[in-house]
Amino acid sequence: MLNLLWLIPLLPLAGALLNIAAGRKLGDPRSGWLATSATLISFLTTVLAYFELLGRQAEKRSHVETLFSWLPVGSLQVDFALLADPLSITMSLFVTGVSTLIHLYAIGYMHGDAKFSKFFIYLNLFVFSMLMLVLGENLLVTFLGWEGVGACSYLLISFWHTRNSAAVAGKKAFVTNRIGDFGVMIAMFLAFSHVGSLSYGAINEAAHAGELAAVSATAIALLLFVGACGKSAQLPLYFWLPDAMEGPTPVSALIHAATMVTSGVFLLTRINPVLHVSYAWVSTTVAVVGAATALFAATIAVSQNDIKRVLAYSTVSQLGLMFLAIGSGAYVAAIFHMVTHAFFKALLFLGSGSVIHGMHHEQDMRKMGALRKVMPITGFTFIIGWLAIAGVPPFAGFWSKDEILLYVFAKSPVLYVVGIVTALLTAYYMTRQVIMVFYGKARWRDHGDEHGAHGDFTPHESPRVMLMPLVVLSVLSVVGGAMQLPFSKDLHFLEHWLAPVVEESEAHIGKTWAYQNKYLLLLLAVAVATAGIVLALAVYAKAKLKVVEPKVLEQAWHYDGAVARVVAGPGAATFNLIAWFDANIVDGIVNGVGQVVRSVAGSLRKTQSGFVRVYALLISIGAVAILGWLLLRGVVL
Amino acid sequence: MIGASTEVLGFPILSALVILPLVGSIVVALLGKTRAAWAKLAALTSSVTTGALSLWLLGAFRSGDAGFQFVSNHPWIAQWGISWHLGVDGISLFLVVLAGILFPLVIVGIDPHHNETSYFAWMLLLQAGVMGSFMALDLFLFFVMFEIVLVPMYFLIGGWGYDQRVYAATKFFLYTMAGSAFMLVGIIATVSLARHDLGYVTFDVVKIAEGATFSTNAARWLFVSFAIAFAVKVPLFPVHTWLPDAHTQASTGGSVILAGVLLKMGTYGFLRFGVYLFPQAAMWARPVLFTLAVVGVIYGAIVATMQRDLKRLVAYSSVAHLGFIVLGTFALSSQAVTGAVVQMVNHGVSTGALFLLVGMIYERRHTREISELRGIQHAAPLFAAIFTVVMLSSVGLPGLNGFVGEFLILIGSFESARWWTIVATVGVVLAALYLLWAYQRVFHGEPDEANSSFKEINAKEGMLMAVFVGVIVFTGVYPKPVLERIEPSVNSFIEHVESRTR
Amino acid sequence: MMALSLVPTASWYLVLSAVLFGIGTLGVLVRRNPLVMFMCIELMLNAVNLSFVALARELGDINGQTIVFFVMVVAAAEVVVGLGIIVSIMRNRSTLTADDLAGLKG
Amino acid sequence: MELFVFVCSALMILVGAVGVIVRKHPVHAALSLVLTLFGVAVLFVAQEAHFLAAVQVIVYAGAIVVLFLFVIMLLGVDRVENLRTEPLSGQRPLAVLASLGLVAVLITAILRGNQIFNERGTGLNLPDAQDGPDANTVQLAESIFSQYVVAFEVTSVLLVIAVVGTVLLTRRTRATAE
Repeated sequence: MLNLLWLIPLLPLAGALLNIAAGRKLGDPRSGWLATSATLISFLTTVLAYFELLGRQAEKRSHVETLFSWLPVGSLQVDFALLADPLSITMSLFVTGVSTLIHLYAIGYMHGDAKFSKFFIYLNLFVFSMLMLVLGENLLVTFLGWEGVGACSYLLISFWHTRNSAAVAGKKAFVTNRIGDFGVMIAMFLAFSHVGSLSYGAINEAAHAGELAAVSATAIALLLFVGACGKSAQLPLYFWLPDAMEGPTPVSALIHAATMVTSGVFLLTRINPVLHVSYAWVSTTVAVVGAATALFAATIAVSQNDIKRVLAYSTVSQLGLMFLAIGSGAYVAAIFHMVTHAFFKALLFLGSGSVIHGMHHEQDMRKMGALRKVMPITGFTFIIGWLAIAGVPPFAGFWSKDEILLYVFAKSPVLYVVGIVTALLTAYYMTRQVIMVFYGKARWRDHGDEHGAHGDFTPHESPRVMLMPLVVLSVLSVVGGAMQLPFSKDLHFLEHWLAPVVEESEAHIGKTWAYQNKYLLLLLAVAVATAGIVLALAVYAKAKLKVVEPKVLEQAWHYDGAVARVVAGPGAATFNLIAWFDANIVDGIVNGVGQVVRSVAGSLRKTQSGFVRVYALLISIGAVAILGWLLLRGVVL
Repeated sequence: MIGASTEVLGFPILSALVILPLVGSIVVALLGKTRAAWAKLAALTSSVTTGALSLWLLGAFRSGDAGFQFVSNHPWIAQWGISWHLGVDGISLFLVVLAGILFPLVIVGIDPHHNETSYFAWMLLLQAGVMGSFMALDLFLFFVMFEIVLVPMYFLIGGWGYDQRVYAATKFFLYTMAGSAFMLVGIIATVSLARHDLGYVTFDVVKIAEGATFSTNAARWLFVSFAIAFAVKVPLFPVHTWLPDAHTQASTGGSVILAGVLLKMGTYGFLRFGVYLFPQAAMWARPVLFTLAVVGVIYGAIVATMQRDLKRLVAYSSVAHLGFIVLGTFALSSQAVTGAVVQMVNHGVSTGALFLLVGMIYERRHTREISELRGIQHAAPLFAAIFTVVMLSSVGLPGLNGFVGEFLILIGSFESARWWTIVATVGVVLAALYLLWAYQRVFHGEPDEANSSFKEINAKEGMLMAVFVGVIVFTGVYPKPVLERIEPSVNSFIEHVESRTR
Repeated sequence: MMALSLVPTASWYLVLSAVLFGIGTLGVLVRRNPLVMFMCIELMLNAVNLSFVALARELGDINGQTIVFFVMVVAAAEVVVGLGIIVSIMRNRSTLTADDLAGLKG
Repeated sequence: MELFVFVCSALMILVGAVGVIVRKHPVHAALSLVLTLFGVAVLFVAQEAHFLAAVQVIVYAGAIVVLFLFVIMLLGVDRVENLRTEPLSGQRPLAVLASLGLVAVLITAILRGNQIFNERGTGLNLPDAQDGPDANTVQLAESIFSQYVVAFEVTSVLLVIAVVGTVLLTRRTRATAE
């Protein structure tokens, strides 16, 4: 079965190709069904691969499937090869699974769009690239997927390209990602130069065997982290992600919440032996960047009014948490949180999409309220997602977040405080969102006239094809935590499963104070989540406290604006200066030489009087001169 | 390259590749305006046959053989050791095939609008010159072919270009001519110096490279004289300014050929003549060339970002891309040089296709100003989709052809030119910036009145682009057939260089 | 005896031809009538012919004379073409000097 | 005897040549030219180039000069040229200087090179070594029709082209006439 591994990415690709060929003919919604079934079969294949792998002994759970030789030049032998091991199969499982659900949802969401089939082409291509990313056996195949998801993300963000903001956001996402890719490329060069191969097996083996010097390992790890920062929207490269919400909501759910943005976390987990042998400050850097991003984004989310932007900043914040985990050596926890986050964040995004759909493309939360009554299923599932992300037990998010915080405490209590504050803020802003959207006054009634075309405006519940994924995801958000429960070693299912991949680098916290008092920390986490919820209720539901939404937070600490100003100001000025230099100095010299030649020639021209006899005279004088000179020199005769 | 194998073949295919377009050109010119239909037919026949021959060459080429194949060597001016010496190896094979295929596509696909007959005649003459340049193994023959190319290109720019075509054509001609004047001196000096070692006069590249040793100083001067000619042709910063003018003012066909094939004569010349003849001098000059190449990469990208004219933008992107090739050429590792050769071909395909697309935009809108264009994707989604693929290839997206060359160059150069490579990699980021920004301004947004009637790509254009897109995807996904033909020659080339510089 | 001892050697002829050539040159340079300039060119050609013939005898080589033969033929052709040009230029003008034909002035 | 011939014909030549450049009237100049040409012909005979002497008289004196005269008459340009003035200032003194310089240089060269052909100037293979009155003609013919036959043929083509070209040049086509 594992030698059919290539089927997993191939199926979405085939779906995309079929839709390219016949998508327009199939039309709405059949091309959507085609794409959905492609991902569904891919998911089922992954499930089979999972069981195959599960059937093996723990140390034999790794299979390399080489398809063909990709870039064989001299000592560089890069195969187009796929790797099935617990990590990649876990990733593939949730990528294909969540994708299938979101594809299904999109059939409803995109219904009636003029470019319906094109949307599914992009979506399928994205799934293909994402699968290449996670299944790649070497850095280059991963990079193929890495760039592929970037390109698809670009195409999908600017899907409604007639909207200028969407076009700008797409470009911004791609270029920012490319800055990160710069790091990945240099890391590959380093890996090739120090290990002689790009394959994960060889690189990790070299790190394991101590053949990779700490300096090179540090450089590789840091550079890959730069790439991860770009792709996973960490500081300082986070700013493309909120803008990426210009894309259709299923895209935000799939790419900018559940899958693509987590690939940075995946990549660092994939090369965990390298991270392990590099200098200790690398992990600390990762942790600090993660913690800073988590807190930074959480504060911003508090003041956002766009339903999707809240979720976007929340995603950035949660990704920061995952990096915090990686930096603390909690790889399993990071993957755990990645999976649960995929469930509940996809759920929240799809829920918000359902709201937007029902509100006729209104995204401002100030114009919503009391939607629970008109959209009961959306409301109910959204609330489950809220509880999951806020860290309320026994929902999925609680367990994974707690696991991360446990490890973080072991690493550094300071970072733990940052983490716990982030958790508090998360509970706060999510509660705020739920209240603003689903409870309180039905403010949309006041703004009904803005939708004049619709006449009497009432939000409506979404069609069943959109609600089904919501239900499935909410179930997963409830039970997802069961993958890894803290109560007993036997309940660490995910840890055992991932052990062959990460065992060695995983932090050992068994003897720390944190581990011994883990139930205390658990209680603290619950208390914090409750505090956040209560606080938000006090502010937004009961109006007992004043609303605090500083402008500076709404403007994202002016970070994005500052970057934009630098790019548009000094950045553009520098570029213009260089362009001016080219047109006027470099080319000016060339044209200047031409001018000089012309003016010299112009004055020489005057000597051509046009009188034949003068020319003849000059010729004779010349002849005499040459002959005389030759005679004097004795050259002839 | 050692021990060039002589192909005993009934049919002198390489000579045919040069002579066929030449004859075609003469026939077309003789048919003249009065029989334009016949002339066009003759042009088509000649170029398509040449294309087919070059494909056959590709098929018959023995991969794994490092030496020259299909060699045809006849004395030409015997007393000066000048011969009609042609041969292909892995380095030149794909350039020959590229030239063989690009010309028929241009001749079939692009309508010159006026003076068709002379246009076709010049095109075919250009093809003969280009073919000869890529296959010549005789310095004299190479120089002749290298210079022949200038004439038709001059007329193609000057005769079928846009407003400032005469300025651009003259600039192109004078600039490249000035460069190659140095090379002529260099060639003559090389031959006369090589005579001391060889004992006889010959212009044969292989014999000189294998048999002659030059004193350090002489070799440096000679290398510099060749390098100037090639640097102008490539073009390297800071002698690149003829390129944007020539590209912008040339008609679409001229631009495609200029970008696709002509620029490669510079980079190919660096490999085949510069480094091969004077390895030590090349190593000596390496830091300068690395620097110029990397400056070109970054500088070209930055200047491209700020262009207002779509064609100028693509032209500056060529400056950036060719910087990569020069970096790879002089990094002298198996990956880097193979990557450089692959990139030569890939740049020809991608940038050629970009110029074709920009040409189509011009045909429809009669402007190349980015600010005049908007929202074309809305009016012509298929056109935009093809443009996207080609653009992503140029950006260097893995899975498309542009990435293969770029990546091999960078990974191969990293060992010997670490910091230069790191700076050059920044160019990859910038490539995304200028192309995507241009794409956003031209294709995205709500189209205004003039742009909303933008015609969708038609069947003929579609088929033309399908060839390009096919090559782009195939080479990106499965470059092995290309790499395995290039690599042996590259390896023996590097061995030669290393044995001389050790 | 004087007459016998003073046999003109080739050098005499050559000096004569040099002088003739000089006169011809002077004529081309000072005369303005294109026809007369042509005649002066004929003088120069004859000077050269004379030296060829003289050297042919001196060196005993018939090729010197062969060359002269060709020079004559080409001179004849040249005169024909030259006069043709003059005729076609002068057709519409009654007076013409070489100085009037300064159309190629830079 | 030879000295006498040389002196006489040299005088003819020089007088004729000077005549060509100082006579104001083109017809007179042409007639002076005839004098020079005859002088040269005589010297050709003295140098035992009989055939060339004949050609000189027939072609040069006979045809070319007649052609000159013919053109002069045809065009009616037999105007007297004013030799007293020179429109181009400095032309005349410089011309004289250049011509004198040329003569001086040439004579220096001849005198210096005198020894060279004296050393080599033996071994005559001239017509009088052979029999017959037409020896020179025969020898010349052998040279032209064997060694230089290609050049000879090319010359004939040149002549044809010259004739055709001149006819075209001077022909008054109807189109241009109208």
